[in-house]
Amino acid sequence: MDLSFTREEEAFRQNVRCFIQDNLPEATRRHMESFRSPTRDMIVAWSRILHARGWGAPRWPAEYGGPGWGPIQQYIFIEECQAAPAPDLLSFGVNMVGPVIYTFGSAEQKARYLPRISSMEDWWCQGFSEPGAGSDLASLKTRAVRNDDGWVIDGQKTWTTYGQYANMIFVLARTKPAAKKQEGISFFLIDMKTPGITLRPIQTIDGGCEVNEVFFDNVRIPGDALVGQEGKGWDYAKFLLGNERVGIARIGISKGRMRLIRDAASTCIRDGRPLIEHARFLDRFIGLEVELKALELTALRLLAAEASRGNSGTPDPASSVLKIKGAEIQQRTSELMLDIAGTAALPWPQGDEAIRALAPGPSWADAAPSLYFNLRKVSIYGGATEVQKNIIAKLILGL
Amino acid sequence: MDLSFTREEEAFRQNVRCFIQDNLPEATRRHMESFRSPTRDMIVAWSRILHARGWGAPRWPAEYGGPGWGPIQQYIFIEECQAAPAPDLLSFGVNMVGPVIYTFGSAEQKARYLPRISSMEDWWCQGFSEPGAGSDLASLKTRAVRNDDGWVIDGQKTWTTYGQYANMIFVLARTKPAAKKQEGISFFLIDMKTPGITLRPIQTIDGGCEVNEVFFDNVRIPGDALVGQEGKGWDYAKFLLGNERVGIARIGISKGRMRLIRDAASTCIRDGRPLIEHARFLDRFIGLEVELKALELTALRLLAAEASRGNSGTPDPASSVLKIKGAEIQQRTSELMLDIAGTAALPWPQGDEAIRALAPGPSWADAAPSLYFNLRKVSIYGGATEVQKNIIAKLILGL
Amino acid sequence: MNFDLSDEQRMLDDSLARLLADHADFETRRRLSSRAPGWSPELWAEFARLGLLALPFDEKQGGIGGGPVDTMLVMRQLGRALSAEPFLETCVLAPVLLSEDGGGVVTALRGDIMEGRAICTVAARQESADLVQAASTGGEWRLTGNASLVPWGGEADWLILPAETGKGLALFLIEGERAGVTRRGYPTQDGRRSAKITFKDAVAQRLAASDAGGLLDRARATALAAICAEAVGAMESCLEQTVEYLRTRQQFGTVIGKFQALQHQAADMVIALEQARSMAFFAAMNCEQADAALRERALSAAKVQINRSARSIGQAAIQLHGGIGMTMELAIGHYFKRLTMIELSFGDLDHHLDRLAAAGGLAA
Amino acid sequence: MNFDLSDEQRMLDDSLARLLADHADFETRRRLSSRAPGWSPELWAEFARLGLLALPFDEKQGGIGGGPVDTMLVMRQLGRALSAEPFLETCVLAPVLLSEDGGGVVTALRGDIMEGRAICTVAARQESADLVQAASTGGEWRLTGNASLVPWGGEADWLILPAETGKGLALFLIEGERAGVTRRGYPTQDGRRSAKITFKDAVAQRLAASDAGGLLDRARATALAAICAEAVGAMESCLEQTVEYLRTRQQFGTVIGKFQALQHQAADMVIALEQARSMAFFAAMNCEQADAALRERALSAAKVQINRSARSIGQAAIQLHGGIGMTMELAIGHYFKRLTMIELSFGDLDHHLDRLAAAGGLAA
Repeated sequence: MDLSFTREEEAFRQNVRCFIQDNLPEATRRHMESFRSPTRDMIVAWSRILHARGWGAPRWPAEYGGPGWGPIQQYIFIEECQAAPAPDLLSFGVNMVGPVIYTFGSAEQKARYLPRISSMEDWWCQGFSEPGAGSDLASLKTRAVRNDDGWVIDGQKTWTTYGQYANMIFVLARTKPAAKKQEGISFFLIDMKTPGITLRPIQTIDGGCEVNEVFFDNVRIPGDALVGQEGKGWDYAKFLLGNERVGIARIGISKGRMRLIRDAASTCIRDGRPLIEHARFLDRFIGLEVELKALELTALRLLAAEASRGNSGTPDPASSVLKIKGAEIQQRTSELMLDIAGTAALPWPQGDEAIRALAPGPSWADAAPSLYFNLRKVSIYGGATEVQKNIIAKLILGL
Repeated sequence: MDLSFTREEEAFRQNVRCFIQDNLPEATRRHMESFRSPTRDMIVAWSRILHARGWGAPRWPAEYGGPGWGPIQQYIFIEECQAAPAPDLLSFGVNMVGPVIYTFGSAEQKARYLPRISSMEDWWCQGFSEPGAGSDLASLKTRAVRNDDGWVIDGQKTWTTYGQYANMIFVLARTKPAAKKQEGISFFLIDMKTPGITLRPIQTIDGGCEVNEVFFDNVRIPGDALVGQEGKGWDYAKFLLGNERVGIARIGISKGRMRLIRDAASTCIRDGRPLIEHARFLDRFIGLEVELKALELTALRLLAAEASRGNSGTPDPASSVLKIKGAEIQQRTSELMLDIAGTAALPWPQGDEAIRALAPGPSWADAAPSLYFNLRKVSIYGGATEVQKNIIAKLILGL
Repeated sequence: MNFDLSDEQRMLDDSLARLLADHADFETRRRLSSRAPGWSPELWAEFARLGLLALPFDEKQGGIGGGPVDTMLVMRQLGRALSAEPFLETCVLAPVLLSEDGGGVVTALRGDIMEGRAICTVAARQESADLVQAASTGGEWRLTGNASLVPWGGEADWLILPAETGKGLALFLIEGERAGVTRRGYPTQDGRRSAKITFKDAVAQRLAASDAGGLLDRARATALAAICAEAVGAMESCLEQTVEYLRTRQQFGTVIGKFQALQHQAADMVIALEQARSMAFFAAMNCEQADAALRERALSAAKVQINRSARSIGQAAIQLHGGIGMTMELAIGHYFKRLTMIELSFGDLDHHLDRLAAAGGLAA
Repeated sequence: MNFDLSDEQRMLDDSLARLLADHADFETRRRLSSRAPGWSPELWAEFARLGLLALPFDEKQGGIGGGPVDTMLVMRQLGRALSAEPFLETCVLAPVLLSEDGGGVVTALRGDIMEGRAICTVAARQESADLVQAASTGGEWRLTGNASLVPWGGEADWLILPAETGKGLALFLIEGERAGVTRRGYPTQDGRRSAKITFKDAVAQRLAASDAGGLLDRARATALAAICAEAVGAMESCLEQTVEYLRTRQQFGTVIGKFQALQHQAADMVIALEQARSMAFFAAMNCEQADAALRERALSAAKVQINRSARSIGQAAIQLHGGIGMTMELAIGHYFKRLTMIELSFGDLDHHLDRLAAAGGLAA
């Protein structure tokens, strides 16, 4: 047992940090530091910079164009990117559909899609949830009916993040209507420009339009849009979601945000003293620092266990702990920010700099409530906290 | 709507307060102020003092020997007693079996038992829970079989508080074994000296032996030990438990304890300043004060509603709110005390004054962990917090 | 002590509830909030017809002479309906600040308010950066300075604000469209509007007030109690919407309200609501308390509880709704946002905990 | 970074687990705790045979030279078994305090400890009221003063304590039965024993230590990491006992582990345990850190997490057991009590939050 990073790991971290420092566009960094979501262009530009360096798909094996890193290196890389703070790579491509394609896809699918994912030529989005199938994903109703040369898709998906930017979507659809819930579901790769696909943006309570409804009306897709075997889609989806659970804790982002919060609370003066020196605030800040440090080590323990036993393909149910706690910590960071902003959080400029200038408080004050509202989602998506607790009770405790 | 106490209510409070001040034995008050449970003798002596004043059964109607107070007066009286702090009247008599007897009992039972309850000649204890019937009380197994001139009881009860002091016990027993769960249960009044009744004390984690197991082995009791109708015991028990739920919040006790905590924290010096001036402690103290004030008003609202619509006999499900929050606040007061005591809480003198003198810290330091351990029970007994939440979900929210 | 409503109060409560049900459904509300003024002048006219706008004014001044309990009833209903009408400013804050002035302008304004012809807002923030200077020249008072975050500051007909005269604080009344007044309105996070107002030698009328600071504190106390009641109304509605959702939403082959873990979260919402409701009563009981120290302590305690309950109920409501609760299409998110902004209004949690700590606690 | 055990560590862990399963069942433990010494000399002898008692001593001094990870493994197992054997004092604190002394008495004592012949405790409380005075006369050091709350102070063969020499703090070693030493032992809340010790001109040996205060801090740091591991072991056992109870206890016609609200409480215990486990690793990683400021910050962070997890897990374990969890007859309550006393040991939550606050936070 060696509980510190090795010299090699530290050198790797330094290497990554330097690269980010030298290559992350300054405007992107500043934008991210004011607690705002990256724009489409920022994500694309940064992904291509990483891709040019060979880091466009940090978790992928070398044979598919990844750097061939182990879990600890992957973790360090992501942590450094998030702490910078740089935009995340588009998860739907590199972390979700990518591993599904290289694990279960055909040779032709691998050759066609994987390079375009790591180079960010394709923007992928997700077609899993439906209005009646959220936590209970297996009750999805979208149908795929076989015809002569392929499939016809009908149905409705929702919560499709960044659907408005995407040219590709991966979709779960029912190919055997009579089968039991989890059975008869298949996994498809679909071009968003196929006739019959329409998008409706959903405005969320933070004011953003990140998510969309996607409607499939008699959408004809070719036969090779199917991944792996017909009827095995549920297994692939579980594999995909399990893969994402360590990353979904967003530990690096929370670490970066804590640093920004410390800075903000050091310059925010309340009753003649910086807020960071107020006992109540400092206690809350420290409490969160401790939880976050603990969570980071929990993640590392999980990764190390994975590294020493090899990735089994099925997610460790302990990753549910990361998902729950990671969500809680993200939400609590946004509550701290809301408290720093105080009444300056009231205005809602919606991007209008002139209005922002009218409001008292720091320039990011309006981003605080937006983030607070937006982050309510993290205990809902990717398996709600309640669903994760069910998993822990069932798979870890055997209840 | 008049949200303050009337002049009459304030005068009543003053009257009660003066009586307690003049009559509560000083040694009892001091004992209670060091966070210890009252002894048997303290309870009996104080009950008789109140009884001599006509206040031995404060919630009873005048016709049964009560003072005939309305709910607000009852509340004020109990609050003043608990804040003194005086020992509580023995709930099993005056608040539990007493109302069952005067509501459902025969004329003869009323005449025989009620005077002896309010005068504390009889010490009553409760025979409800069984090893296999805790939260699920309706699954109790103790049997009562009719014989020529009465009943024969066999079975086992547990968690019988103060059973060692009691000469009377009220018991739920199954009189129709074949009936559905809640049916076929009857309510009995039994003399503890009846042959076949044995007691085994249970030591609890605070070191005390407040509770007991009670074994019934072929216990022959007379026919008039049955209260009301055979098979209606479950209804009487619900009536009894519902009656107790407002009192079970122990608001007066928590108020008195908060006063003692303030005193203790004002004399306890940490890092050169009284603990009460430390921001973290003060925040926690204030947070609890606010919750307690809110709970007090919640209780008063409930009582006022009861006063204006008349007691329906069935408990307001909102009393579950009082039970849950009252338990939480009691537990949190004991956590505050534990924190004041610090390491001085380590010794366990078990009443040995010589050992107590060896330990650092205030004389009540060892009572702090005992109280903390002991009060874990308040979210378990009288319908555990989980059961109360079920009640709220079902009866208030209709879920 | 009794918590029963009088017949008049019950009637007021019922009429207002009906009125809001008819005129302030969620879709109407959403449409209104998308552009200035952000509220419904038609509904405001109905308020006037109902006598609501005369409620808080003294009978001597032609009002109905309602007390804190009446205000509590009204604000709770407004909270339930997510009403954005500027009742708090025009009919809770302003009446107190105008109460000691019997002059012609003020008497006329009172009449206009009661009849629904005038909206009056108040710049009552306590931040020193916002203190406006008042100078008296030739018998006229002129204001110079900035007031930020003035609710409905861009839309109100009248504005009351404290200003520094050089001889202490005084209260001033000024029309919104007065020369020297520049108003820049903008939307707020809860779908309402606020404004930054700049005064440059703007002629204003000084209000009669024996103790302007004290009067301002009393007005803030009354408003604080009122906003606590609004919060309770909003929380009630959150709970009702959530329970309705739990009763109807199907997942895993059953309505999700059958899942015990969700039932218990809903039960926690009930508890938080009951505690908040009690403290809204406590605020109403104490907001006209003459002893300022007792009053402020009680109101801070109330706001602490309201804020804690609002946060936990708002968060739980969204969580129990799941993704759909995150959308602007459903009312629940708007309630959550309003509750969050109420948390920040009239002193946030830190402010009130600090005040209680400085006083040594609630019972000190 | 890797979390794998070496073969030796795995063997140690397994052997100790087996030993404790054989010798330290709950009934034995309860019987032992009812009277002095409060632990099992037989089990202690087994510890010696297993090499456990030599583990933390330097190889140069005849020990095995185990590090913080080894200590963590041992303490976790002791925590799981609710072991009351004085390992923390004799084999974690004492070895550090004795480490710089190569004299005959100390060398002999080390040997005695390693072979299970001597129990050595340490009076390491930081409270100033407990500071003993040391005076040197005729080449002899004599101690006068009180030490309170000395774990196993009434039973240990040897005692190490800091004392004030007039020229700064020094460390002293003294036999328990020495003239001038009065020891009054008593039980503690967690079924162990502690003592108040009075020194009156008691002859003691000064321990070689280049920096007694620094050495004491290092010893405390090592012990703090060790007690974090003990807490993790106790929490693991709490969770296991609770899950077992949930799986077997029947109420309402089913095992109560089928109730989702209870499942979710158990899941919360898992989360709290994983967080605590991580911070016990963190403590072990940092307890020998040379930079004292970094070390103390890391250890305080660890203890904060351990305390919070211990409290929530302990309380949940009792709640989920219901009434039966309140009784001395079941093990669970004893674990809860032990966890509560661990919370208070080596600095309570306030102490460590204060220390972190003074340092400006964990990452400052």
